[in-house]
Amino acid sequence: MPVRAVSRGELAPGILRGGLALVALLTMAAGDASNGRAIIANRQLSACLLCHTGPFPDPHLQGNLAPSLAGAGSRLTEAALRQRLIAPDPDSIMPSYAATAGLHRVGKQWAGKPVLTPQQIDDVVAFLVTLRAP
Amino acid sequence: MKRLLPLLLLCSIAAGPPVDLRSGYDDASAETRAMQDDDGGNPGFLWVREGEAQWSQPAGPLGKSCASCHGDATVSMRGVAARYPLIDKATNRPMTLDRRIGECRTDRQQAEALPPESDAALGLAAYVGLQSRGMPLNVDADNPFVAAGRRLFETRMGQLNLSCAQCHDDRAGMKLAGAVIPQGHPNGYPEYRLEWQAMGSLNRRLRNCMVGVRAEPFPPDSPEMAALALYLAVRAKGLKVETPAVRP
Amino acid sequence: MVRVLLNVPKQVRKGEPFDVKLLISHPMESGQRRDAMGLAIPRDIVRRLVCTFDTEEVFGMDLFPAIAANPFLVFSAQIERSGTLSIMFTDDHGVVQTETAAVEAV
Amino acid sequence: MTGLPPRGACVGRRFLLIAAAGTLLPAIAAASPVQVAVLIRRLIGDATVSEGRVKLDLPVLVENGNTVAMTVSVDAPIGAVHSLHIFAEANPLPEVLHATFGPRAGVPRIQTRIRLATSQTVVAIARMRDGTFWQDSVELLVTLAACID
Repeated sequence: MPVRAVSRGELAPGILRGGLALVALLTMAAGDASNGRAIIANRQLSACLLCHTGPFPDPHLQGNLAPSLAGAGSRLTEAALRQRLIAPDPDSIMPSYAATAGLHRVGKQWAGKPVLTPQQIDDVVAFLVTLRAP
Repeated sequence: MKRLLPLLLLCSIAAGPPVDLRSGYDDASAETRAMQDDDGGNPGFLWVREGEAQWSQPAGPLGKSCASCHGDATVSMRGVAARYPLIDKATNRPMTLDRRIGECRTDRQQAEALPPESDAALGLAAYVGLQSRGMPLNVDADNPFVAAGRRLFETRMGQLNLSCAQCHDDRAGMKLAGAVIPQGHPNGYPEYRLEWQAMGSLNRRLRNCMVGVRAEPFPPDSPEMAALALYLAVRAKGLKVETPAVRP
Repeated sequence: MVRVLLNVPKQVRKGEPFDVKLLISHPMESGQRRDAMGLAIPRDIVRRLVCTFDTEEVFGMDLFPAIAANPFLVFSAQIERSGTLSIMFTDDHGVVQTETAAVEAV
Repeated sequence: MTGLPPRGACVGRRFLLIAAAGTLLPAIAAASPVQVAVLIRRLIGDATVSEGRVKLDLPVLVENGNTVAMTVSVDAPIGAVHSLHIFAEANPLPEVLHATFGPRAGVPRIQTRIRLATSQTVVAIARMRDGTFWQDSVELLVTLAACID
């Protein structure tokens, strides 16, 4: 899993609020949280906000098919968040963001490609852990 | 399964086809419903009038028009759209109304095929569909293609790995990107979509959904499209034909 | 050929306002869109619409790309005698089209 | 007739917007309230605009920005209104329509359908034959933006 230094400036504001969050981030694979936020906010790229709500602009354009992303970092560990992106519960509507196999009739344009790259998944996870319950 | 049961009850997910049928009309905004309700303001009637003109327009070497065989559409086509798709006697396969009109054109009139989604094709389908407006969909469900269509409807597909059923059976009424998910009934086609700023067929709509989940769409005249259209019509049995419907 | 649905009452009362309802089949291509290849789709809109009753002006409108595809318009007219109501419009190609309806005033 | 073929990012519904990521439109500059203010100034010259008399009816929550039902009416007797002017502050081009009422016009009221690129304020100005100007505006939320602009 790619690990790289994260500068203070790259961290989303909430991340330094609690020492715990900082420790958690430093001890685990670090993605780029601000890029993770941008990936989620980019509907065309990640499609997250079609199903999830969360602390993002335009709440009226967000879906309610899945739990809110707000507070995700408090409800789930970093490992559990990563698991949901890579190997979600097969009974849920959540697609795997890493899978390239086990899918049916994937369009030519998308065949053999995951929804997000491993680095992008790291970035999204790095951002999600910063979403703490108030 | 035991472990899942409480969850299923809690979320009322995987509910199967809707019992309480809601037309897309019921989920549209008041403004969109008003647009459909007024024939003078429903843009679908631009295509209906095109179809009406086509109906008596001779085509092909025989110089035959639709009217040459079928006479007055307001009489002969009454109720027809409510019975389609049906199982074609010659091929023993599901036949959609769009395809039947296309076949009439190429086989009976021996005229040049109408391109799919052309104004002429949509117009004829809209004009024929209008003759069943207000009549309940009543498609013959006694054939194996219905089950085949249902399987397709419930098959997850595409890079986003979603089935039609996951949204339109299990989550109808919830919001996808801020828009209400309708139950997904075929009772208004061809219909005018604000999204398209034009009239379009059920084929076009299904293709949109499939491309949306990043899947390879079934070809327009494929057995899969026909089976899916058949299942959708059976699933919507009793809903009134609204052609030309207006939808967001 | 652009199709027009013009809806006016066949018979109206003298001096009493009535609605003129109009649907025009037109893409109203805004000139702001690009096609799948990334090329700009040229602007193609109905620019100007004029309604006259015989020779008298009833209503005129300049349209911009912000008018929705297949333009819909309702406005009001009033007449003192029977005559012909006509709608004339011009698009970006300079094509002029006229649609008429006879209205009887009683 | 306008049975347009599917086009780029405008082909489908929400999901397709994702699918079409590769062919998305570049961001197009929007107009601004300032631009609209300039256009209105050009229209009214040295006159002032008062709130009232003209009524702009638009849904506050718009289902699809491609086609938004709009009614504009003026509380005035027949013959008293010279023209109506509509502006959309955040469309790429802020002008929506200019309508003039001739001698045979009836009640000062028009109904049409417009495109709104995004959530924004729409302004209606009525010019009366007595030289006064009146305005109304509606701030609305667009659920699904028009892909035209």
